[in-house]
Amino acid sequence: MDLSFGSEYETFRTEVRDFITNNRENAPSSRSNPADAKQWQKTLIENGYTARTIPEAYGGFGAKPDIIRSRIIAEEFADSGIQGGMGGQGISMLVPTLLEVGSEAQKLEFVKPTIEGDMVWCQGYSEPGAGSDLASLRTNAVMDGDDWVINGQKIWTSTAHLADWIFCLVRTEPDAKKHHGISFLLFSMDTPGIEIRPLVDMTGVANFNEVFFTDVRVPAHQIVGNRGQGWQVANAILSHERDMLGNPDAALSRFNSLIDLMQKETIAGEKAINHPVFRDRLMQLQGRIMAMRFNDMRILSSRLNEGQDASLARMIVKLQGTELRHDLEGLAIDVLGELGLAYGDNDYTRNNGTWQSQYMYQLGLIIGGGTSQIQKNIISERGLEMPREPRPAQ
Amino acid sequence: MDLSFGSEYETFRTEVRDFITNNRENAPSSRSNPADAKQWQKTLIENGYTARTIPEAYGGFGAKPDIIRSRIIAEEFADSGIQGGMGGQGISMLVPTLLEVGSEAQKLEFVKPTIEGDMVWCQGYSEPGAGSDLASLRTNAVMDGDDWVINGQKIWTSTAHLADWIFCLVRTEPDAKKHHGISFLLFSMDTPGIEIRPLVDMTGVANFNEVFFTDVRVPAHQIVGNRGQGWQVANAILSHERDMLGNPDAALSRFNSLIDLMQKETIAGEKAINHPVFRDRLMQLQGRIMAMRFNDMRILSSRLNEGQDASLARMIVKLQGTELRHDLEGLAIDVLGELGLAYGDNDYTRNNGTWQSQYMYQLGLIIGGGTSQIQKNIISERGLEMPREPRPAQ
Amino acid sequence: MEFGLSQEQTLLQDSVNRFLNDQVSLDEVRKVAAADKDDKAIWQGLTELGIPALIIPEDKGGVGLGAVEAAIVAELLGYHATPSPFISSAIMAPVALAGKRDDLVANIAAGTCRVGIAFGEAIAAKDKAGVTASNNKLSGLSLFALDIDADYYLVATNDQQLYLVTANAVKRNNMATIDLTRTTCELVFNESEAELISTDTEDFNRALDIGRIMLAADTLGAGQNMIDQAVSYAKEREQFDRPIASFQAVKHMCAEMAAGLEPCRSMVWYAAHAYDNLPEETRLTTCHTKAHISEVGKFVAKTSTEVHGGMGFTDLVGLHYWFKRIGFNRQLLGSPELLRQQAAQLQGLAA
Amino acid sequence: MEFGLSQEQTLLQDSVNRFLNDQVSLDEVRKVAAADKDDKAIWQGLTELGIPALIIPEDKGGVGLGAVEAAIVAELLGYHATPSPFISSAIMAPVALAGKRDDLVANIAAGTCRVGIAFGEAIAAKDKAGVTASNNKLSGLSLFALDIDADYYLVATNDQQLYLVTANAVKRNNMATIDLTRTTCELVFNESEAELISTDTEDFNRALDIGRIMLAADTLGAGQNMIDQAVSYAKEREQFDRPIASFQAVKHMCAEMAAGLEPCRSMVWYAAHAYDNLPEETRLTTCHTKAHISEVGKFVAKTSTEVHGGMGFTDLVGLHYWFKRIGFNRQLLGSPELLRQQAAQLQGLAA
Repeated sequence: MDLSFGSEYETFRTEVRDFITNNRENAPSSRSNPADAKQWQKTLIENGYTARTIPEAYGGFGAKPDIIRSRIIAEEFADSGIQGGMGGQGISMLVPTLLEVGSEAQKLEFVKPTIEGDMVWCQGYSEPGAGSDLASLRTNAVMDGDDWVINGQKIWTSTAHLADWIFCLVRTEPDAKKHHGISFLLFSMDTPGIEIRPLVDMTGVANFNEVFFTDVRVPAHQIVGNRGQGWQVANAILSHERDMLGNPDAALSRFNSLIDLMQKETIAGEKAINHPVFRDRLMQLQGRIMAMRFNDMRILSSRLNEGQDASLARMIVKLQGTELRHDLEGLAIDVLGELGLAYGDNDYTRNNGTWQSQYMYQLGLIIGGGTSQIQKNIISERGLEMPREPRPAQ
Repeated sequence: MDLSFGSEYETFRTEVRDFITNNRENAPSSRSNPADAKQWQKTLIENGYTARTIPEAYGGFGAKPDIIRSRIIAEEFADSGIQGGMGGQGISMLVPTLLEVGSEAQKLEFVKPTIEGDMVWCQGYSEPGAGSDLASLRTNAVMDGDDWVINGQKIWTSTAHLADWIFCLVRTEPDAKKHHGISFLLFSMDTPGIEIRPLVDMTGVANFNEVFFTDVRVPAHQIVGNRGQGWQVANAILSHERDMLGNPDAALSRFNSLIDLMQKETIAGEKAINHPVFRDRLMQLQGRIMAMRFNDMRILSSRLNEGQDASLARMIVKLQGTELRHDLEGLAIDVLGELGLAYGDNDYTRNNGTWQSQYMYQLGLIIGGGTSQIQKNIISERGLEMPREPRPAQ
Repeated sequence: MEFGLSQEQTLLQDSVNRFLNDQVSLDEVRKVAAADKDDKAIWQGLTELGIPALIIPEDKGGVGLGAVEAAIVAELLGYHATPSPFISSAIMAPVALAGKRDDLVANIAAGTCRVGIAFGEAIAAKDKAGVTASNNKLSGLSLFALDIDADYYLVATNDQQLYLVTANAVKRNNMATIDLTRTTCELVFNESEAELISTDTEDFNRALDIGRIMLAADTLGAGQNMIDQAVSYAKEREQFDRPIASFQAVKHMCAEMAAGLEPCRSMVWYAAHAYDNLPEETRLTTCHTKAHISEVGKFVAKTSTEVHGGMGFTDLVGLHYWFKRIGFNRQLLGSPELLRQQAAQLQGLAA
Repeated sequence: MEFGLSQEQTLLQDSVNRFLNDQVSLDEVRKVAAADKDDKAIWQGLTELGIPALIIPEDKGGVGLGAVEAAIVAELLGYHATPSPFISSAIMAPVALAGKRDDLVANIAAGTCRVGIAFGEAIAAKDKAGVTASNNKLSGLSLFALDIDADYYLVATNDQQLYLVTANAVKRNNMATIDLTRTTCELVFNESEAELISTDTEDFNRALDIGRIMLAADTLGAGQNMIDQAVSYAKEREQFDRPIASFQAVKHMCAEMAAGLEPCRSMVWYAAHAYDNLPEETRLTTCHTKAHISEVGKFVAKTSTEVHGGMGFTDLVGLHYWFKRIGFNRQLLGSPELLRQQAAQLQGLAA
């Protein structure tokens, strides 16, 4: 066991810190204009603090993959409170996909503008009828001359209203088996026939959208991979998306806020932290968070050290992490008693009402990105090698 | 709502109390000899305090069914602490079955000696390979001359070592569909070819047995119902058996013992009842017990008052009641800390080690008599009308 | 012995249910939640059914029914996520005002007066809030008082004395909560004129008891609705070429919800029956009823949302109105932890 | 950065595992549980592998490894439900006796001496029990002291001072517990001659910390075994013409167990690593590790038994040895509630 990253990496950490100190004033805030944000992104790419391993030919920094350096960068930017590299589904999901299976022309056309923030993407996967069973999607594309003509509907499309382009799964081979009839298309959100409707969720905010396609025409070459290979194209990064959910660092940060809250709030004149029942629940959560943080270290270690298997440790993160967060937010509400009800336009909300909104949002995450039930299927089938559900007799 | 039983029944209650007061000295204790116990049973039958609704022709008291009178009898005997009518699977399960579907000859032959305690029965249903899927049982009986010849194995046969006779499910029609190939046989445990092996369980006690049959010959007429009807014969009383599991009155009595325990025991010098976290868990249990007790009242009421549907209320008793008891016993162990570990030959056990033995035994009940998983299938399918599991494709 | 609803009670249930089915659709609830409407039209309709008069004695202009009937109505209101001042104005206020301000009680029965409830600080005073009385004047602050549209407020001071104030005599500010089907407000008292109703804490406690039973009944109804919606959605929704209701995981989630909630129905009935008939059992039963149902309700709210998958998380099916209503009922007038602590105290098991 | 087992650690794991696979079959466990045998032959075998010497420094005749290696061994002992005095004699005692009685430590390493642990009353004194010292004589009573066959006992007084007594100097009575794979005893001190080992409560605490980590590791192993048994049984057992492992309810029960237990492995590793390297993190991590794993273990013990159906309840498959071992580890040297209270105190969150 060696939990340090070693002196070479500590030197790198110092470099990152120095960069942050020296460039702090250029970092955009939430109120900066887009141009400043893009300029900052370019600076980060030039210094290798984002798009780090993307080849220079496609606009990246071109470094060798190094998980520890990436982690140090993430840690230092998070600690400093200044903005790191841009996120979003284009950068986190489409770019890795294109780099893996895109054509040379697609890499040259799309990667650079995407990582530089000039091209914002949204994702068109889920449909109202295709959730857990994503491969049953029905939005279809039919070849007409040199164009695909798309009709159908997508849902859970976050940032659709801000996106320039969409990467989208559509059914192109209606006669093939369901997983083999799908293709992966890219097209502009300005294409005629696209309608976006905001999708308000239980938190009261439109965190997502529905997107409707009516005879949307897309040039034939805007396909990634071959016809009918869309499922395979999408799948590699789907599991990557799942890895992002249930992050224990975020839980730890919320836990610290909860301790602060319990030290401040009173229950009938007594500090909440002195309420033994709530304190016991708080400590239970701390134990769970610790377990998930160490589990996360093990996953990191397995990526650094050949021969360390942490596949089961990875598989359980989303299931455990989202339930943990939901419980954590729920404890805060219980601690607050009637005050826990305050929401929206109410002077008495605590932490801007995030205990309630996160209590609900985390329930959304328990459901989204593969429901807890799907996660348990995966754990039992892939992790424990238990048999799949038998196919029903017809 | 009227929670009283009315004056007619209060008069009856007084009669029962008077009987108990006047006959208390004749009631057997656990150390009485069998003859005294049988004499007491006869006295109870003569006075209508057990075998109450069984016709006089078969040795019973011959009263009209009256749920309230039965309940008053049960309550008063329980309160007085003296022994009520005999129990056992012969009296509680076989006799109702015979009364419903037995031949006149069978009723005359078996009911009287059974209710008078001269004929003790055990039940031969489950097999090592037939648990949740009881109908897949494989103990078989083949007709040879005028006899059935039985080979196979039963398990979970409580009191097999004390029983005179057994009522047993065996496969007699190997070519029929599985539910239609079973017959219900009665035979003496003295029949050659029966071997009994005690089955020690996790509590360390042999609460059950395995019973092995090798060429056991049983006269053909000792069948209840027709060949192949055994499943239907058994099933009516199976649901009756389930109704007995999860009884909230027993939980209440254990809860009261737990309060006593927490008022006596100390944790590092402080009374356990003053430990806020344990006290909160105690109160949670009290709430759950209350809910189940009132649920039980509703079930009783539905049997007294036509048109009151309490079918879902009945269906959930076993699931909820056994989990509740398991949790209750578990709290006592937690409260006791290291002392909770004492078991068996240890001067420091509390309540004779029953917190541990019941913690385990109640887990056995979560599993036995239809596992919690089977209960949830039943609740969802019969209670909520959700579809059955589809048959797997072959 | 009859522990179930009588024919009259079933008739009441049917008539209220029919009204709510007709008049309180999800669309209607949405409008109130969006503040496009208030609850007055609904309350008017319920008034025509005699609901505000339900538990008020006949000689005071009421219908003269009891807590069981009130619980039946509360359950239905929860089932339909109905915006209304039922618990405050029709139930808690008349209990406390009976024999003290029978004129007002008669007006409540007639539907011409709404009385809000400001008990929060007497149950567990929040930081910087609290109400004190001096010479029939109130000072301080009460939070999450029920009903922004009330004409009067029944206010409990920190030491659980009851006062009545007119809405005009206080500064009243809307307090938005997660549950937009009910309204709560901040009441600011500044030497506000008030009428002493009772210094007997038992009067405060009786009103509180029945309020808690009503919140429990509301959660029972809301939870039942969420189970019904989940089961029905699961039967319709197909994934992997079969209704998700045929997956054992989904079936067991629904079974666990039903198994948890079903005994709560008996618990609410019993608590309400005890309120009217078994005074020595009332308070303990009430504490446990609200605490237990709040815990079951929390499980049902989460689980039924999960059964709906992503749809449960959206506003489209509106399931969240029930989710939040259950959340509201849990915290208001005593959280589960507080109620269990009180239950222990009532039995001499806690100081 | 490497948070995983090194090649040397894996070799250790393999060799101990091979020994336990060969020598500690379920039959062997049964014999010890039935008191037909004691644990001495097993301990002799483990001694030949160097296990009692594992964490004892090389210059004291030991192998000089650390808490991580100790946790690896403890996990395996739990996995095989192994009867042995490992936690008391090989781990807690050497930690406390190092530099104080190095002669004894050397004997422990050589396998010629067993030292039991009597810490219970210093953690939370039970009614009528407790140990006090005066002029190097001990009086009082200690319950559930580890190891009935020890030659010495390391005893913590009520005020957490450490004394060493020889087994002859005390009255020792067997105390049966649910877990028949380990032995505990009642020690009656009556002005018993004792040797003062330390008045520094930090010495007591260091020994306690590593003992707690070992119990957590033992539960990790026992829990893993129960999951492995459950999964394997579910794949073999057929009901309704299919392996029960193909039923979603059974699959999800197994998935929930695995999801709960898998992070516990990292937690044990980290706590053990912290014990050797991160003194400022040790105690809090240790408290949470034992508390958390005890809760997960309780769930795994129950759930894996359920997956086995009736067979899980019998003695036939012997699953209950692990069930009880997990139960034993939960209560000994600090129950989860006590540990969470201590965790809060360590952070200044509780008095």
